[in-house]
Amino acid sequence: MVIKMVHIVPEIIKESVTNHIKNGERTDGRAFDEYRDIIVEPGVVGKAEGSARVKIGNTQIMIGAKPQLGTPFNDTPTLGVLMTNTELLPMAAPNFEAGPPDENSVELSRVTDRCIREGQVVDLEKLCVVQGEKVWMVFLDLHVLDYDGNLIDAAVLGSVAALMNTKIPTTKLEGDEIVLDYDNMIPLPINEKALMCTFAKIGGELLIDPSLEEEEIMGARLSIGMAEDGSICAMQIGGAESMTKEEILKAISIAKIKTAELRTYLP
Amino acid sequence: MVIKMVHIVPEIIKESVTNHIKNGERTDGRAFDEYRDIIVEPGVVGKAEGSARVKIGNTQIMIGAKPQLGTPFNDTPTLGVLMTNTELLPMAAPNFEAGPPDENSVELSRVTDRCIREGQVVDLEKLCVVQGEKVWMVFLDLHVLDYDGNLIDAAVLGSVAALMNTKIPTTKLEGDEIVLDYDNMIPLPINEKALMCTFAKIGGELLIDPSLEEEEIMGARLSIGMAEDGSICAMQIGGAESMTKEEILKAISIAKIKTAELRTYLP
Amino acid sequence: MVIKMVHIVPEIIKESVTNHIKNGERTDGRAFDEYRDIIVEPGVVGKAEGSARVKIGNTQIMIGAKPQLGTPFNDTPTLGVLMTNTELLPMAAPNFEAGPPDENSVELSRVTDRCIREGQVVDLEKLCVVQGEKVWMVFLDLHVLDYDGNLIDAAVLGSVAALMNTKIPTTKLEGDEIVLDYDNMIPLPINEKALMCTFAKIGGELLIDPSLEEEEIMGARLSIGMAEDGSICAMQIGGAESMTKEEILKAISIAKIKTAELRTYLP
Amino acid sequence: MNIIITNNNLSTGTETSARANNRAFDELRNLKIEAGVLERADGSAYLEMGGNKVLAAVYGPRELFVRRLMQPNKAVLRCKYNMAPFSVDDRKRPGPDRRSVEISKLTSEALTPAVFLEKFPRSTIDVYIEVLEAEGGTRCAGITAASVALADAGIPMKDMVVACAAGKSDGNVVLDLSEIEDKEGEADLPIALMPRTGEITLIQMDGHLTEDEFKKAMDLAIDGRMKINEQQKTAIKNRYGD
Amino acid sequence: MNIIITNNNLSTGTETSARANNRAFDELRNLKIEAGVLERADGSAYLEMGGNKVLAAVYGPRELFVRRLMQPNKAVLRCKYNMAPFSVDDRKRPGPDRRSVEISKLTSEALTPAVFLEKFPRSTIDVYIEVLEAEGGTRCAGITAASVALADAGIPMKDMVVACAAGKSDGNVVLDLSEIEDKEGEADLPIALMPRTGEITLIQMDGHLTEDEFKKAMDLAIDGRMKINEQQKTAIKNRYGD
Amino acid sequence: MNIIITNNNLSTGTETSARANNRAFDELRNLKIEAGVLERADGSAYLEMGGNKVLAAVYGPRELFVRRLMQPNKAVLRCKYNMAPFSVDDRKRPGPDRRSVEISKLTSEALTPAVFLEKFPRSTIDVYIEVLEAEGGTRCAGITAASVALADAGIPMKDMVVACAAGKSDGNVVLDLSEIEDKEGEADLPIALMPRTGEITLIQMDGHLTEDEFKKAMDLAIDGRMKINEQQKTAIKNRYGD
Repeated sequence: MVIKMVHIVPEIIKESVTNHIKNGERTDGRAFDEYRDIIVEPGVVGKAEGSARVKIGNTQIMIGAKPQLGTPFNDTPTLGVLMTNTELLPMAAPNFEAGPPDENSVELSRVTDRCIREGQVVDLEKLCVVQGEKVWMVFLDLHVLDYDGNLIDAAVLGSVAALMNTKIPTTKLEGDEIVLDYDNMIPLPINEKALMCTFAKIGGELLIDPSLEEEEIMGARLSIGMAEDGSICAMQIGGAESMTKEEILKAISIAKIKTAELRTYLP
Repeated sequence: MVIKMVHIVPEIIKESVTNHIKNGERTDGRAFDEYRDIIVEPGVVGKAEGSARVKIGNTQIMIGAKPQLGTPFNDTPTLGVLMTNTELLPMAAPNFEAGPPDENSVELSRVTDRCIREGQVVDLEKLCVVQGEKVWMVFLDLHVLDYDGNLIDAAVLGSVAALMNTKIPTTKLEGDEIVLDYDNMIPLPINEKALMCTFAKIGGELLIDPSLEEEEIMGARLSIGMAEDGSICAMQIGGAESMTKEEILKAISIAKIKTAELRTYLP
Repeated sequence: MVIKMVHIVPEIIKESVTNHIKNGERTDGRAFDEYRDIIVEPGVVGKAEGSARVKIGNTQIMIGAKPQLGTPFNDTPTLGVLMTNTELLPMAAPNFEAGPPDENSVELSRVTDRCIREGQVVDLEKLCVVQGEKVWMVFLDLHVLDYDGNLIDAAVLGSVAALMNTKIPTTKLEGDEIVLDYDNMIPLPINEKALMCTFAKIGGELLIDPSLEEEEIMGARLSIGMAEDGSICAMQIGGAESMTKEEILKAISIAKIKTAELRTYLP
Repeated sequence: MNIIITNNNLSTGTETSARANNRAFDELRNLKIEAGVLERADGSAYLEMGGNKVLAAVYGPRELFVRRLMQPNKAVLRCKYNMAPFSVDDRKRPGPDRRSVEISKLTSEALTPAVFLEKFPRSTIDVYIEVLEAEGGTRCAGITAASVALADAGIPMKDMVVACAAGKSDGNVVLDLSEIEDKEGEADLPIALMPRTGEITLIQMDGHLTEDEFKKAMDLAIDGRMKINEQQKTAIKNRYGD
Repeated sequence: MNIIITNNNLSTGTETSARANNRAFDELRNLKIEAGVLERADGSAYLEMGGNKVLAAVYGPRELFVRRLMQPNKAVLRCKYNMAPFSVDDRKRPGPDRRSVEISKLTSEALTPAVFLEKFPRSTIDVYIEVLEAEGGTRCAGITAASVALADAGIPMKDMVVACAAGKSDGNVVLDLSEIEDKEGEADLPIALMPRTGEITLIQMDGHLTEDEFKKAMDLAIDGRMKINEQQKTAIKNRYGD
Repeated sequence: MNIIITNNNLSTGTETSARANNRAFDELRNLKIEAGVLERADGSAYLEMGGNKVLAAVYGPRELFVRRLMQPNKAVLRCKYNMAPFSVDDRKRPGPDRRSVEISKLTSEALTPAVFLEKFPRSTIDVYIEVLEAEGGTRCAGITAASVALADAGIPMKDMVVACAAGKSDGNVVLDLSEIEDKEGEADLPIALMPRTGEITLIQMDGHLTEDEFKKAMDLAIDGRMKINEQQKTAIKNRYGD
């Protein structure tokens, strides 16, 4: 995916949206700490061992999980592997173009991957089959279908839903042979439901779940990944402006409430 | 290969050529069902185990076949493998550019490959050495040197000639060893001589073997692959216009005669 | 690396520099057979098993050598392997761009590689661990940091320095096992210190060690690789003009003296 | 280390002798089309046909930035057909392969005759097809869906384009081959046509058919077109009302 | 054929319980910065921090040839972060990977708030960071060095940008994690900020921190900024005199 | 599973002590050149030298679309040297590799001094060389053929360019090394020159030669140039008559 042309927002629109926000109003009428409508549909793709479709407002991502046996990394011989890939499809926005992942899709993949890995969503130790030789690798493919802002929260929410929905065959070691019993599929071992909550800073205010219109004028973006106990497992700032320490601490306290709320959409 | 610039044919030339054809005349004086001069020269490259140079009019392709031992595909463990690759060389036309295969060369490779594979030109079962482990893979490389229209018919004709010309070493299994006897080379096992005949639709008429001039103004292109018994093994439509059922059936009956004619150029 | 824009030197500057040279003067005051200041610093990167930083005038290259066990080439089963790669970094010049190696960096890699390989700088036979199966491969990475002309001489000089500085573990064969003893590191076996001396032809004169200013106006470039006994191991002409036989023979006799001089900068 | 797979649910070759679900030889699989399923795209459609799930989106007519593709007297219609990595049993590596490059070219040629491109000189109409789940016949499913997405985008067309494969499976000439029928069958013949006139905009074949079998297969596809076209029209009607 | 490695010099995990060289929890590793080390670049800086060796170079403001990136009212600040193949224990394949693509983006965003880009509409400022040797914290080292290179190039800035990681290692919240502390530690929190105002231009985290630990780590990084900034200023002073 | 190859026809190293076919040390292999062998190209030539089969084609002078390569006061001469996958014993993967990139650059530099490029400012002359079969010395064969193709295209030239390798094989300095002499020999010295003046436009060397041996090899190549040039002229004469 290559972004074809920087979308330049006219100054007059930028000012008008910013002024609304300074007056406490978002153009779509939401409160600053209010998500758009959320839909999570697990199990939508029959050929994927795990899948989910997630919508936050008009943003829509399809996520598929495909486990396969592979070799563990040298420095983690007893752990399964999670591989995250994102396609910002050219159908998702008029300025997305087909091509290899650009910096935006790479960042989305890596932020999602970190939140899920550091949040220990999947118990990777249980995915080890033969130490140093064979482990389950789970390929998580994020297919972005419709882009209307806040891809990060949708990506993480949908990924966790897809992983919760994923099944692998019962795997046994018999002598020198690995027996994969596809007649007895078991769910992936899920430890934790770490999720992310994203803030946009516009006109000095912090809003959660920015729409595309808001993203295009936001100064900075802050995404916070949280485990169920409210501890922090990932964080990522983005955008051309800075944030203060106080803003970050405020965002953390809001994220605690909102990730818990997001978690209710999981099955 | 990347086509550098769409060649736009002036409307006036387009009209003039079309009018000629409506009057039953081609600019080079051929009948509608007449091929240009055809030359097939097998064995032109000493280092290739099989090769042929084919000319249809000024269109010229050099084809090399190189067999090597490899692993069969998972779903066909007892079959040898045919791999077809096309290079539309920048020397072949002023608007071809060096680069990875574009959609035109990919289509040419795939159409050629399908005609030869589905027409069962090579007896792939005889290319199996050890089931599921080692089979002969034949790399067929199409090197397009001069482009004056109708690459498909030339590609298939030359490929069949090159395969008929290909030799592999006698291959024996002795215990746990594969013995390749290069002192006793044998021809590839050839089953069938499936060939293709291509039609251009211009001004409502069907012409075979379109020249470049005709290709540039044709509305639709239809290629029909036929086995020696007149059965159909491949078909491919191309171009920006449509064809009727009647035109397709008429083309099939002409192709039956013309592929038999083409077959006489094979050694 | 892709060169973004051909740097066009104004005719007036070209003429002025050329006239100076015709009068026996270089713009930086050097004699025609005089190198700029040379600095060779071996061992500058702790994580590389061998390294060197080389400066010739303002041209600056960092070279790292990393040995690893690998498979020998089919046609040289008893020889270790040397792999040379060059990055013309975008920081090195305003018209260098990030990207895969272009023809200039490929040529630099290949000339350096040939001089070192044909000059038999490293005793590749001693890098064989198990014939046909395991040999030491040395990856030589040339990181061009600052480009002010004459990359070839700097690249070869720095590469030889880095190789002389390279250590590999003592390698023993015990039964079916290869034991790598990192507690006893030994230097790479060095046979020879082959170096290169490069000439620019400007206004009919031959100058050694051309600066960037001189390279931009030179007609032809000649690089001569020489072993310690004055025999020739590599040669490469470049540029848009020709040279005479007499010029080449004269350059060889100068190169004999100057490569000996360069050799004194090696540790 | 060997890997042993036990799986009693795998379908075996013998089961294909009758069509799955007792389908008649000229019967289509279940077909469902919905128009206007995406927000950003100018037009879009979602299609299920048997186990296939396909999404099509259209952008344009819009400015064409690639000058070398520009046509002075009409728009170009470009198509990208892509399979999601999770749409097939063994994960597909992302990005185009030779198969998808060829299908993209053919799809664009299959749709082109139906669109009034000459109304939009120097511009482009971009069609994107995403296969979300594949079960035999995705190129036809993509063309059928793309045609609805073009209509949803308000692109002026002579007719919609309908696509369906006929073929030969287990000795019989049948319509709309499923994945297993395609894989184990003797011939596959995808056809795209404009239902009103019956003009054919795509035909491909691989396998082995006599001239008579070919005619029969072609007729099956031609006769099946109206049912598919009904669903296309319904999808547009449901989106915009009558 | 097995390969056995004997190496008594390898550090073991148990050695991390105390910080190497008895560093205090809020103590930076040795830091050395030199400005103006390259001839061709408009500005440059070389930085050593612990075992890290990083080179930064700046070209610009200059004409931007990629029209689709152009901003009508300001310059764009582009960054390429790259690791030399010989900078790490196992040779890194040349060219960008996903990690370096992400770090390049973040570095450009970390530097952008400090630069008066609006002074140079339609142009570009290009920052190149080369990691010559890596020992934990190279993204922060690169940002700190790049800031000096921008100053050396005479680019007008509100403030320099200083970067440093805090984190949790062996149960303790500490400043400026070394490679081994990062690898075996519980959390890594790289932060970039403008020292004068304390505004944060980059924050990333991975690992596991309670809210309190997070606050403590963030404060460590904020408090450590001045020491780094002193070195930056010294580098510029040494280059140009007072 | 081991693979055993039996092949009594393989040449062995000891056979090189005498040159194949009793060639004298200063004797060229069989050489055959034909001009005007392609229809579309502006100029073309086919050359056989020993077992080498090489095709060269020229397009231009024509418009140069890559603005960054454009020269305001002359044409650029670009060259692409390529080996067909079937031209060598082990199939070569299609597309450029480092060897062909270097040879392309050198070939373009070897031809450039002979062409009156200043007659065609801002344009390009494109030379394409295809090695159809390789048997030692393809870069020289390509240059010799390309020169005929340039003449066939009517490009104004000072002189043709002739190329041939000398070298050292089995202890002797010899002209025009065959594949086996090159592979098992001690040195290879490809030279391109303009026959009229003897000016050298390409020289490369690898191997090991004393200064005296180098001189001898260079003289062999220089002396051999006229025979090759005769063939070039004959090819053009045969094409266009006297």
